[in-house]
Amino acid sequence: MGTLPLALAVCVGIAAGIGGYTFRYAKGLSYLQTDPKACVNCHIMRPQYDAWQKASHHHVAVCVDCHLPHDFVRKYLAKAENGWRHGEKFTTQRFVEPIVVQAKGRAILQENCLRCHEDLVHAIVGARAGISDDLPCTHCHAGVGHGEKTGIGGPLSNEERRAAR
Amino acid sequence: NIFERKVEERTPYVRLVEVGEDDTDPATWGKNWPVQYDSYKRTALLTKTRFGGHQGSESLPEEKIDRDPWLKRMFNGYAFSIDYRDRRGHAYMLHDQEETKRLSKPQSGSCLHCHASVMPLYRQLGGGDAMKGFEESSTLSYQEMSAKLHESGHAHPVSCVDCHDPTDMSLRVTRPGFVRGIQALAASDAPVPALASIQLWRDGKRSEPYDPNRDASRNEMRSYVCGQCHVEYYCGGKMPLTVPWGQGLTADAIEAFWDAATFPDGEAFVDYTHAETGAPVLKAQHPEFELWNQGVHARSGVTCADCHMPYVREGATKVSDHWVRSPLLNVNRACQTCHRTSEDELKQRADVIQQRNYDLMQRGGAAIVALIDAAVAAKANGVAPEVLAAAQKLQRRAQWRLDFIAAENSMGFHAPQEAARVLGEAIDYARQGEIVLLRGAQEDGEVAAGAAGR
Amino acid sequence: NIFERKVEERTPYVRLVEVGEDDTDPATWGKNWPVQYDSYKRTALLTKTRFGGHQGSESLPEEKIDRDPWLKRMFNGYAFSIDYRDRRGHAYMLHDQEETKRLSKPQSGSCLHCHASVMPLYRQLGGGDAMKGFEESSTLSYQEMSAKLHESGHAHPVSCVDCHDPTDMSLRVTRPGFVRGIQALAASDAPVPALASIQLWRDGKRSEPYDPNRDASRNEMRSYVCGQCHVEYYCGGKMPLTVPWGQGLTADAIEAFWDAATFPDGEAFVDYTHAETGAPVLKAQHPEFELWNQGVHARSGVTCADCHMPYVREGATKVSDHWVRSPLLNVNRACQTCHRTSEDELKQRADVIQQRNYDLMQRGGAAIVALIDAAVAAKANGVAPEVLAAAQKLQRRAQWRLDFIAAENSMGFHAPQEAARVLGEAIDYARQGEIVLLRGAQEDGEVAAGAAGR
Ligand code: HEC
Ligand code: HEC
Ligand code: HEC
Ligand code: HEC
Ligand code: HEC
Ligand code: HEC
Ligand code: HEC
Ligand code: HEC
Ligand code: HEC
Ligand code: HEC
Ligand code: HEC
Ligand code: HEC
Ligand code: HEC
Ligand code: HEC
Ligand SMILES: [Ca+2]
Ligand SMILES: [Ca+2]
Repeated sequence: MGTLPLALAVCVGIAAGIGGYTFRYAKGLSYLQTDPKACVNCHIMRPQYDAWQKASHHHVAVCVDCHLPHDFVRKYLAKAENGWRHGEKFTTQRFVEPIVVQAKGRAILQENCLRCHEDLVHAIVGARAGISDDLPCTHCHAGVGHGEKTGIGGPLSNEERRAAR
Repeated sequence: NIFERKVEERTPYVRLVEVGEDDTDPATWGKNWPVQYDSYKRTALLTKTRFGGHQGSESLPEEKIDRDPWLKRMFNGYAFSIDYRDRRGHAYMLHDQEETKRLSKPQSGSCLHCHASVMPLYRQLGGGDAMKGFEESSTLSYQEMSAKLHESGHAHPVSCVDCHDPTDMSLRVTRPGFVRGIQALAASDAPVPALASIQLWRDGKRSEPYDPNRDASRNEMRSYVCGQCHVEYYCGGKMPLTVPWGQGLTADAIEAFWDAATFPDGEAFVDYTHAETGAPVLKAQHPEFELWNQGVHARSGVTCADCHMPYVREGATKVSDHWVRSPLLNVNRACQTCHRTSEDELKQRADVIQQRNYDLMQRGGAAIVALIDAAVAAKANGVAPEVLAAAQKLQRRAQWRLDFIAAENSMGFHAPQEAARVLGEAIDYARQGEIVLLRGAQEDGEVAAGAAGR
Repeated sequence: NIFERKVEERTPYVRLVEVGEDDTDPATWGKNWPVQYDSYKRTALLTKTRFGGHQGSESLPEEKIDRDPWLKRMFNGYAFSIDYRDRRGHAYMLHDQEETKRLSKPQSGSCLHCHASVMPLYRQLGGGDAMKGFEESSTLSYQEMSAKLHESGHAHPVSCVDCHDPTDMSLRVTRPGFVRGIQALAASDAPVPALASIQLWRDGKRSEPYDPNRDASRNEMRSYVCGQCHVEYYCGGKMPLTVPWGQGLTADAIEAFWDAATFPDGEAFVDYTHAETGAPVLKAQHPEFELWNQGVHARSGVTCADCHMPYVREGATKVSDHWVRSPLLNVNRACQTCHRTSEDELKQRADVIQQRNYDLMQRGGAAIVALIDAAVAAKANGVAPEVLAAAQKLQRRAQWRLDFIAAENSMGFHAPQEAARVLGEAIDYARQGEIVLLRGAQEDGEVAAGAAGR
């Protein structure tokens, strides 16, 4: 991968405020690679990684094929953005578990499904369709990336550690 | 949002011929969309599953009222006791309506609302105003309306134009009955967990009535187009075709709607008077849309089209299978994209659900027959009028619930627990009716009438 | 099985202390597995949901029989009419049993089978043979057995050793009642769609009886350990503790089992005689394992532990939450790991299911009370014996079904449609009983007795 985008992303990433700690811990640079192993540098990604290996696409698509946008600049912006958000959340442990793809992430997904399958699905991506549509590919094909839904719940919250009423 | 990207605009088809609002002949549309047209034509094939499709010969589906005599008994005094058969593919809808012996009794011109591509005729009748023509149709006899339909050249079963906007092929609803029904539902405060766009409309300005073609999501349209017809209705001569959703979509809410309804002449609403008991009863027709709404599939955004028109790969592209039929004939496409388990297991799950529903329904049949027998006997023994009235009230409640599930076409699959709940209530009311009569016979009408009050 | 994946990761641990079969004190095990022990201890916390956990004070759960008086009426003549409360966390199981006023009537020593870490005591009683000690316990009074338990120093609620093999922490079942029950089920030809290993055993040589600890899959063990206690049972003095699965796990199959069962003295099996009607009736206890088996979750391989002991991330590893409680207090971990929808929507789905079940159950309560009233009146009027007998038969069927769902602790959630079906039948039988009596009062016992025959 070229050094320009790398530099760019790192800058953006750091500017975005990735703590050095996280960066070392999570090998934050992994966001600039396409090797799925890079993603599991965060144990938090482990369930999806394991599931991906058993799902229908593991021999045709890696994480970033589905989860990152594919035009040049945005790809690296997104990487930096995610790198910052995931990293920040990971260090602070402030995120909702089980982890669920958010709207933004879903839009990227849809876009990537279309990127690879446009020829097949052009007929059904009708007038009222598109990536803002409420009938995304995952309505029927949620399992393509990871089979059955994966992910586990987070640790007990402080409220729960206190009495539960 | 930096992530938004327009999907490469590309016309998914070449328009060889222009199609418009008056093109009810599917063959014309078929020139542009041959794949969908081919599968659409397959609805003329005979399909058969344990409870679905139709038993009986190629020529005529089996009589439901012979297979389940308690149905005939329940409908005694109404045309459904003359002829009521299994449903079959869309290709037959007009033919089967024209053939039914129910037409030996006077029927309304509005019957065609769901059995033919009738919109051009409505416009013609209403001088351009379809809504006006729709109301008009209920004042015509079935025979008069049918004659006009054939003259007009629009005598086709449900056709492309009934579900698709000819300008861009997007889904749209056309049926006045459905539009009024869904607007009444939106205007009410009945919960609609499965219809998000209605909640959105309610939370909005409400300056204009809810308009499915404007307000519904694409996914909702995949059920609305079916809801145009697969719904409970009143379709007689005394008032325009009515889809009774003003208080909600559950069996109880629709019963409440009919109980409160009156005919223009001020008379209380009723479908027919039971020939043996004299009870003023209701008739439920195919409430698929209503029952589906109560199920977890609907809550999960799973639409009619998902299961009954699954996508199918045709060469290099994927299209919606317009061979609308039982999903159990098509489990790999209709279920397995969502349920990652074997075809066999999925069939068994459906079968277990249907078997339980079937058993409970037969139980209800026995209970309603026992009630009718008891009423006949009580009348013979000169039962007190208030006792009989109380029993008749209970018969109406029981029959409504039993018929709601018996007339629904999925044998409980569309909402298994809800269907069983409704049947449980049906059984309770039928038995209560019998009890009221027996107590009455013991000379204490008071208690009896009391016991019957809800 | 698709869900095996969810249970692959193992948690590494260091054994600081050795634990063995006689270590019933969880504190000892807690030294090796502090995380699980911590959450295990939380079962002492007060939990409360709409239908789950327990209403009432920290000190004592609310009386079910006061909240639903028809329960008390149904149990008239049995200890459950004295004291029957909401269940609560595992930490209380021994305390609550020792506190119940049901002990004011003679109870069997086997009661401890599911309320204490009783295996060492069984071995002691049986001179090393737990199965022998288990049978022995049914000949002792609760008080005698309880005294021995406290002497023995094993007076702990369900403990680690009851579900875990101390050598490698793998799951295992220990309870003789469950082992016999599941072996009888395996030996039968009742369908077991949710228990694949039983089908495998059936298709095999059958040289040795089905052994859950040898034959069951790890995923099945995640339900079996709970099935040791959350099951229907007989636990009196007339024969050893019995788990009635010899004809299957459905309400109907278990009823058939009890109907065919006899006590060692040759008498027909019965739990108690109803004090007012004289009907020989059955008592259903917490058939969670049985009802769960009828649901789509079980068919999909979703186990008790998946929902009641969901995995919780602990740093880089995951552990099973041993704070066994209502999943509705824990929806994100207990449901959202499988369901792609919001916590709020999932709660609503469960609530809709439970509400329907609750309504139908109350309907059943009204019906059973009406039947008992009618029987009392009929007896007062000197009803013909064969008529009363027919009504009593129907009361037994009705009560069994109503109690099966009322005693089950998920308010129908574990198998929504099946629960509604069972309640529908309960209502039908209760009303039929009333009808038989009323007809009988009209001097034609014949018809009546006839009408009651299944
Ligand atoms: C073929 C496309 C595809 C590939 C390749 C893929 N994913 Fe996914 N991923 C998805 C889809 C689709 C979802 C949403 C699943 C759902 O809606 O339940 C998802 C969801 C997720 C989630 C959120 C959890 C959830 O259930 O919403 C994470 C985290 C994730 N993926 C990480 C990864 C990682 C790490 C890899 C590589 C090891 C990967 N994905 C590979 C398609 C893919
Ligand atoms: C620094 C640790 C870390 C690394 C490395 C990491 N993730 Fe994540 N990921 C997280 C955390 C923490 C979350 C939850 C963030 C949230 O809830 O907003 C998350 C959430 C996600 C989600 C779902 C959330 C959303 O907003 O849609 C996807 C998809 C995802 N990661 C994919 C990936 C992929 C692909 C890679 C590798 C290219 C990767 N992750 C590498 C920590 C990481
Ligand atoms: C990097 C390109 C790529 C991306 C991104 C991608 N796919 Fe695929 N997909 C493929 C290829 C190649 C195949 C054929 C695989 C095979 O034949 O085994 C395939 C197969 C499939 C299949 C058929 C096999 C199955 O799993 O049932 C489905 C359905 C599918 N993709 C849906 C999706 C969806 C939905 C998404 C987005 C979440 C997606 N794909 C993203 C390349 C991609
Ligand atoms: C309403 C459900 C539904 C939605 C939405 C949906 N699909 Fe499918 N898809 C199906 C079904 C059903 C099949 C199986 C078709 C067959 O077996 O002929 C299928 C098949 C496929 C296949 C495999 C075709 C083959 O046999 O090789 C791919 C690839 C695919 N879909 C991609 C997509 C993409 C990309 C989207 C989003 C644009 C999408 N699907 C949206 C239901 C759906
Ligand atoms: C989750 C799948 C699913 C959804 C969604 C669904 N159905 Fe069905 N439907 C079924 C199954 C399964 C049957 C039973 C078919 C059988 O018995 O052969 C059925 C039966 C039917 C039948 C009778 C079919 C026959 O062959 O006799 C009709 C009509 C019907 N559904 C209409 C609808 C309508 C209208 C909707 C939407 C309001 C709908 N269905 C939604 C699965 C579904
Ligand atoms: C214009 C009215 C109308 C519309 C719109 C309509 N249906 Fe039907 N449908 C009917 C009628 C009428 C029949 C019965 C035809 C007969 O028995 O001759 C029928 C029959 C069926 C059957 C039974 C087929 C069989 O093989 O037994 C299914 C399934 C079905 N419809 C599903 C749907 C679905 C799904 C939609 C929407 C995509 C839909 N229908 C839209 C009127 C309609
Ligand atoms: C609101 C829509 C609607 C209206 C109005 C309607 N139908 Fe139907 N009809 C259907 C649907 C949907 C089916 C298929 C499902 C079923 O058979 O239950 C059907 C099935 C039938 C069938 C075949 C099965 C049977 O009942 O024997 C006949 C015949 C029939 N209708 C006649 C009529 C007549 C006569 C009228 C006027 C009194 C009428 N329909 C009005 C929607 C409608
Ligand atoms: C009973 C309703 C109904 C009728 C009648 C109907 N369609 Fe459709 N059609 C649908 C539904 C539902 C979809 C799926 C649309 C979506 O997902 O947005 C669809 C989709 C389509 C599409 C878009 C591509 C695809 O296959 O999904 C085309 C083209 C189409 N139909 C053509 C036709 C033609 C031509 C006819 C007449 C021969 C016809 N339709 C009759 C309900 C219908
Ligand atoms: C577009 C996705 C989709 C399709 C198609 C679909 N289902 Fe489902 N099904 C679901 C969802 C979502 C649920 C709710 C539970 C959950 O969240 O997994 C569900 C629940 C169920 C249940 C349990 C709930 C109930 O109502 O009993 C059964 C049984 C079931 N499906 C069978 C089927 C069968 C059979 C078919 C085909 C005729 C089918 N499904 C088609 C998504 C789907
Ligand atoms: C799919 C999830 C799921 C599975 C699997 C499941 N349960 Fe439950 N269980 C629930 C829910 C939801 C409730 C209702 C809790 C409430 O009302 O607060 C419940 C309630 C209970 C209760 C009463 C809990 C309380 O707080 O009062 C018991 C006891 C129970 N289940 C035991 C079991 C057993 C034993 C099994 C296995 C044989 C099992 N459950 C399987 C979801 C599940
Ligand atoms: C040794 C017997 C035994 C075993 C094994 C057992 N339980 Fe229980 N369980 C009980 C008893 C007894 C109670 C009631 C305690 C009380 O009310 O004092 C109970 C209560 C519960 C409750 C209600 C908790 C509350 O907060 O209201 C749930 C849920 C439950 N058990 C689930 C399970 C699950 C899941 C398993 C298996 C992982 C399991 N149980 C194993 C005997 C057992
Ligand atoms: C086969 C296992 C088993 C046996 C044997 C058993 N219990 Fe329980 N018991 C349970 C379970 C599981 C619960 C929690 C679920 C519930 O409360 O329904 C429970 C709950 C209780 C409770 C708390 C709720 C209530 O009923 O008030 C008491 C008290 C109790 N049992 C007493 C007894 C007595 C006395 C006996 C002997 C006659 C006995 N148990 C035998 C499993 C068992
Ligand atoms: C009522 C049954 C039950 C009791 C009592 C019980 N456990 Fe568990 N335990 C389980 C189940 C179920 C699992 C999940 C095992 C699996 O998935 O294979 C588990 C798993 C574990 C594991 C493996 C790691 C993990 O968390 O999944 C450990 C260690 C453990 N338990 C320790 C204990 C300790 C220590 C105690 C006593 C304080 C205890 N258990 C009491 C049912 C029980
Ligand atoms: C380990 C996976 C898993 C867990 C945990 C789980 N479910 Fe499910 N659930 C399923 C599957 C699988 C189905 C069957 C339908 C399907 O195939 O999607 C289902 C079906 C359902 C249904 C429809 C069928 C029915 O019985 O009504 C509801 C409602 C539901 N789940 C709610 C819940 C709730 C609430 C929880 C948490 C208390 C929960 N589920 C936990 C996997 C799970
Ligand atoms: Ca009607
Ligand atoms: Ca019992």
